[in-house]
Amino acid sequence: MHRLVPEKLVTVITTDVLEQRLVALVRRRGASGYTLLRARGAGSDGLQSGNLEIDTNLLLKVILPPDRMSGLLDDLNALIGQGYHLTVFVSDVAVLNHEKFERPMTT
Amino acid sequence: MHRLVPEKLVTVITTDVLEQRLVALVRRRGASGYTLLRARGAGSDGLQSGNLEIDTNLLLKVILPPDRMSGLLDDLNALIGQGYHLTVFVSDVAVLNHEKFERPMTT
Amino acid sequence: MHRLVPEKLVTVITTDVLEQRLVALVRRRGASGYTLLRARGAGSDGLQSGNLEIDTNLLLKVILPPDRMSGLLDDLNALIGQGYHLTVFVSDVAVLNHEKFERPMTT
Amino acid sequence: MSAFSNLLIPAVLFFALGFVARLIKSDLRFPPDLAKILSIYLLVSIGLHGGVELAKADLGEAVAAVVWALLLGLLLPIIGFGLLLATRRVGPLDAAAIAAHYGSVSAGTFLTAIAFLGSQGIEYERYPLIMLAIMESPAIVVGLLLASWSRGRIAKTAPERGTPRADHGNGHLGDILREAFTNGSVVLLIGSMLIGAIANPKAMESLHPFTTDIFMGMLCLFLLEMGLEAGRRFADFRRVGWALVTFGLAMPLIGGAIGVLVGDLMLGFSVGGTTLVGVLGASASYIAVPPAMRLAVPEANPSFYLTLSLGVTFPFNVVVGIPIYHQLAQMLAGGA
Amino acid sequence: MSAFSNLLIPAVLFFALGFVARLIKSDLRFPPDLAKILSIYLLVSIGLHGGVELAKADLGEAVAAVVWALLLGLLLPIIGFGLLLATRRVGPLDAAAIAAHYGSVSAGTFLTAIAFLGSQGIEYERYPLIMLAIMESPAIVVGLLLASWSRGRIAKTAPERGTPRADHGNGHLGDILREAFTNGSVVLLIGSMLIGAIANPKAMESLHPFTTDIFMGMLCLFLLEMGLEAGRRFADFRRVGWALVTFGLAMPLIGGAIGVLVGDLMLGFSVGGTTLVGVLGASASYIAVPPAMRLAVPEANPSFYLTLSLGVTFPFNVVVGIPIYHQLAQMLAGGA
Amino acid sequence: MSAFSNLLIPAVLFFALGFVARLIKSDLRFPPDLAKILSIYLLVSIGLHGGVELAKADLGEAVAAVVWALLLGLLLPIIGFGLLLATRRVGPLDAAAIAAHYGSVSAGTFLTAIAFLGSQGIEYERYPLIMLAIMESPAIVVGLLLASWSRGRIAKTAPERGTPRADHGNGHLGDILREAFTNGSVVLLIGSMLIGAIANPKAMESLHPFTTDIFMGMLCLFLLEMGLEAGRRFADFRRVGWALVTFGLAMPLIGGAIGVLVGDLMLGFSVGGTTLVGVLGASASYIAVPPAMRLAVPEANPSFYLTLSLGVTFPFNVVVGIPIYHQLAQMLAGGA
Ligand SMILES: Nc1ncnc2c1ncn2[C@@H]1O[C@H](COP(=O)(O)O)[C@@H](O)[C@H]1O
Ligand SMILES: Nc1ncnc2c1ncn2[C@@H]1O[C@H](COP(=O)(O)O)[C@@H](O)[C@H]1O
Ligand SMILES: Nc1ncnc2c1ncn2[C@@H]1O[C@H](COP(=O)(O)O)[C@@H](O)[C@H]1O
Ligand code: NA
Ligand code: NA
Ligand code: NA
Repeated sequence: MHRLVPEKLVTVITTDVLEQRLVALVRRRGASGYTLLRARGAGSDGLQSGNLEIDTNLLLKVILPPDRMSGLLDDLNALIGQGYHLTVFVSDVAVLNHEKFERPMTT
Repeated sequence: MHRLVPEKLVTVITTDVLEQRLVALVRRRGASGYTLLRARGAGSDGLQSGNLEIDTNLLLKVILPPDRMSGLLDDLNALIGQGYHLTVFVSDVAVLNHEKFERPMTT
Repeated sequence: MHRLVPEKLVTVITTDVLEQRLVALVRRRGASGYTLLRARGAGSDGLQSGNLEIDTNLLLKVILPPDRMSGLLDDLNALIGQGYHLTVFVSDVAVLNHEKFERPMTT
Repeated sequence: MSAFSNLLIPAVLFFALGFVARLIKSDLRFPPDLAKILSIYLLVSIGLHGGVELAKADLGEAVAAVVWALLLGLLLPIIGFGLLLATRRVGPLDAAAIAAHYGSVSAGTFLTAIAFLGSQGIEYERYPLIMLAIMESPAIVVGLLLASWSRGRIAKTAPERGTPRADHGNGHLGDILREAFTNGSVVLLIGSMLIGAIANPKAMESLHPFTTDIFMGMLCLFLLEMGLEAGRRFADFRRVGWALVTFGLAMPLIGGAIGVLVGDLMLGFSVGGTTLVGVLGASASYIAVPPAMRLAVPEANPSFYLTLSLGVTFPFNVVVGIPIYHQLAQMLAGGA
Repeated sequence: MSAFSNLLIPAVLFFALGFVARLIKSDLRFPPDLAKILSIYLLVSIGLHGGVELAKADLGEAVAAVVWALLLGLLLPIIGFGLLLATRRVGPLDAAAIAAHYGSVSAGTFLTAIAFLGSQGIEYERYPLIMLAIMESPAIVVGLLLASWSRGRIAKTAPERGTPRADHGNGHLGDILREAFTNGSVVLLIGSMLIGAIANPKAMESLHPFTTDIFMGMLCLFLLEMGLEAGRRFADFRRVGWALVTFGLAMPLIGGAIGVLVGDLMLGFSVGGTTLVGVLGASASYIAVPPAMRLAVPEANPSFYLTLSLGVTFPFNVVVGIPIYHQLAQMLAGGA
Repeated sequence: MSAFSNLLIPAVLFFALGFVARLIKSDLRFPPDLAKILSIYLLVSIGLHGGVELAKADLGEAVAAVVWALLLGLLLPIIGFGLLLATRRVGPLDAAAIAAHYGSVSAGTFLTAIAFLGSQGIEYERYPLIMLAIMESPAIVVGLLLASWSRGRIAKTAPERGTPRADHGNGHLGDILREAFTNGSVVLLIGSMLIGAIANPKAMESLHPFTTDIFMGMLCLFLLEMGLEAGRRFADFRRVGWALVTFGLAMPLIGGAIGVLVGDLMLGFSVGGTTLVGVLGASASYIAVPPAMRLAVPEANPSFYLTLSLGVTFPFNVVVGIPIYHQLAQMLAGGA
């Protein structure tokens, strides 16, 4: 049997202009890694057609232990408070190799 | 503490030929936005290698309040009934900035 | 009313060098299909910037009935045991057109 | 002889390289957008060339070419539909979707034929370029009509299943006709043609290095990718069955023969031009028609039409078809 | 007359093709990276050209051009800001973000102007190429200062809301200034210019086919895509409202007139060079400024500045603006 | 002198631009597919050139070049492996994976060397082009054998951990050897070479503008992106540690010296050709070997081999290595 261990998956969707800033937050909060996908879409910020350097979205996925998640959500909330357009949601997942998500990135 | 509010996330995977039609449905059903990712894969429809204009998939994500979700699922069901190949699934998520998902897109 | 039927969604994030091998596993385990997204990110394996042929990730999504999922997780565990860097997680989803996920791919 | 020299054209060799790479299971692959970028480049370049020629064209001859392009686009899918139903291997909706592809044209095959003629120093008329742009839309329309008719027939046999489909068919027909004429590649090709026809000739010359000098190299890369795709699809031929594969080989021969007859007898073209009309008749679309069918005939299985068009007919035409149509053209038009 | 001949430049015709394709709701679309690739190519090519010229430039004239570029980049956003506040349709933060775009430059418009001059055989000075590279950064800086000032004013009126914003504004100001000068397109343009200036001239010649011969074709593809984007944004003009659309038409005329005055009176350029300085004044950035504003003025609505810059001002300049600035330049500089 | 003039080659300057852009933390970035597209273009172009030369080659000399390419590809990883184990900073599996890179070749470095020779008007033999295509596969095979041997040793020391790995090693060995010879870039390079050798020479001429005229520009863009990547990886050098960084600087000097000796003494090449064989010896793969190692030696840490190959050895070779190998070649072959 596999030991599937519950974890939290935080997903953020926003303009890719924020990439460096989001990755810095994720590192600071001690995530073991992160995944970025290129996205497009629309929302209160208008259309993000994904065709130009200036209107492409990114979708960020971070799995992290619940205790570190809270700090990350604080940071994201602060960005929203500053006026940035972020779609943020949390899902419950069960991970296969549980220990790896405990070790913060070294670079 | 963050008020994480439960919402529904609807995911649709299908050929990107349907993009305009799916986006129109999502708008009509009053979603506050939507996100599109480029995808490839395989299924009953055969291989979608993603290399040609004619065999690329898209993955659509829409978060919307449960009452509007039902109508969207009706529409998607109707497309499946017409013969279109759609993979549709719903997940439970908890969103950070809850109010934004209540406001339908203005364009 | 829609009959939304619960299924399992397995997500794998790893280097795209493993694509052929992962797709073979998914086929062998009788999934009805699979979806691939191009990704980048970072983890214990270092940075995967997505800019070069040699440092791009993929994100694989497979919905499959719980009984077949277990075998797939075994295979993925074996890969991890061999030293491959895989991020694997399972989520609960509810699918719209339930029967389609029972039929293994024919090619 | 001429078949052999065809094989030594770089474009054809690159196609073969892609095909072989897939057969030996190489991990060679193109980034997903490269084929799309090359295809945009090719459509714009041939559009501009066609337009420059159009501007110099004789009106009567141009009209005749357009009319025959329309007729070929209408006639070939109907022949294809009949043959497919005769195989009894596919239902009428699959038959309609497949048939539509054969009324339309493959730009890659057409350009390979131009490289083939060029490498042998054979002259050709420019009207086939205009015909190329015309032939996408009628084939789509005929495909839709055949699908609509098939749905009606299915509805009669099994009324409980047919009703929603017929309804749907009517509901979006306007949309779908619009789609046939505003299809991206049709707009790109016809738009570029208009630009080539009306733009300042001196400014057009400044485009020459882009549209002409590097053209062959871009075509080689495109055919390399098409070889990869054909190799991938070719592996599926067992799944589509021998009857359909036979159709995928016979239909281009029929279309090619009809094309050659039209080019010589109806349009009075030279051997080169007649060969090109043969290629227009023989080749099957893999750009404009597949998405149109996916949208309008969702009941049809894309594996069938993509495997036949990309995995069977395309390699057949590129490797052996073109020299055959050229031979036919020579027998007919060369005697004149 | 000259306006009409502008319309027959292939680059402008391709822009129109993209625009029309969107209006007729064609599904024509470019792969998402093609615009980015073309934009990198164009920036590198004009950078190299500019650098080769820079190496030959008269130091005094080059310094004057740089100084006037800086002044234009500082002055125009302030004028724009005032006009926008006068419309009373947008708040000061939106006004700041929009105004910054008009102090900067659209490389696509500039290159279309060069194609326009080339098609008429009009000579031009090369200094505007240097000015183009200079004008991105000051406009960003002014935009940020205007936004900062606006936040201060908002904080006074509604102190409870303003505090966190002002804080934020200070907190990242250093970052944002750095961003203004290390912005990807600024680095690419200025870097290529330096390379063009210092590289071995013989080696530079080997780049000629790439940077010059195929340039017009690449520009045509780029403008085709920009036409598609402009068409997409144009549809939003109703949402931004007539007052703002009027601004998007008036501001380029004002900026163009100022630019023409600067080019003729201050820099003493010929008709061609003066036209180009007019275009620098008239055009609005759609590469470097939007991401800078998104990062630094998140409170501003991107729909406003993207619609105005891409959907209103860009098409206006490409189709009617350039001939107008040329006419103005002719009236002023042509008389000399 | 010659080192300085190397720095004024546009290709090298663009590399430096990318590198500097990353150091100043510019947000300049290429769309993810552009590097892949440029790399396909470069491989096809050099393959075609190599093939045209191959067709004219003297059989004896070509065979000697191929044999020495194989020997270099086998020898260099073994030297590298020994040196790496001697540093005591990495385990044997990491050492095997890193070493494999140094038996193979960096096409970007090789092309920069060609631009360097071209800019100084130095002639060179074409056989190194063939050697370039040959050298990917043997290095992969040696890397796998070294890894397999290391696993055996580890299994002896810690039998409970070793068993599954040794098993795995055997299980996929056939697959992995196949992979070494069907690797995408190997197929592309050797396939293009064959096409260049057998294609109709007149048709090959029509490819000239594509494969030759615009080549330098494409190379500049490619090196710009490689500069960005090298800059990104360079930042990791602290993590890999000084011992490994020293290896990344010493190994190209050793490989370069061996290459120069082979080029002059064994193959009797001119200064130009000898320089190129030096570059083949000195450079480390960043296309074919990394994915092969990731697949076959998953236990090795990719950060090590990517940082060394892209972040240390590549910039070293491009900026200072090439002039050094040229100097060495001149001392040896120039005297003859
Ligand atoms: N309801 C939604 N469902 C899915 N994605 C959304 C939704 N709303 C916004 N997004 C995504 O989040 C991005 C930013 O949204 P916004 O903050 O509304 O401007 C949009 O461009 C979309 O890609
Ligand atoms: N079991 C599955 N798991 C994940 N994705 C799937 C699955 N089945 C189908 N898909 C995706 O949905 C698309 C359409 O599937 P289908 O309707 O089976 O042709 C495929 O191309 C895949 O990308
Ligand atoms: N905590 C995490 N959250 C999201 N994605 C991750 C996480 N850790 C690793 N990944 C992804 O999985 C890939 C492989 O991770 P690793 O096995 O840690 O090298 C990385 O390149 C990331 O894209
Ligand atoms: Na046809
Ligand atoms: Na301006
Ligand atoms: Na080497």
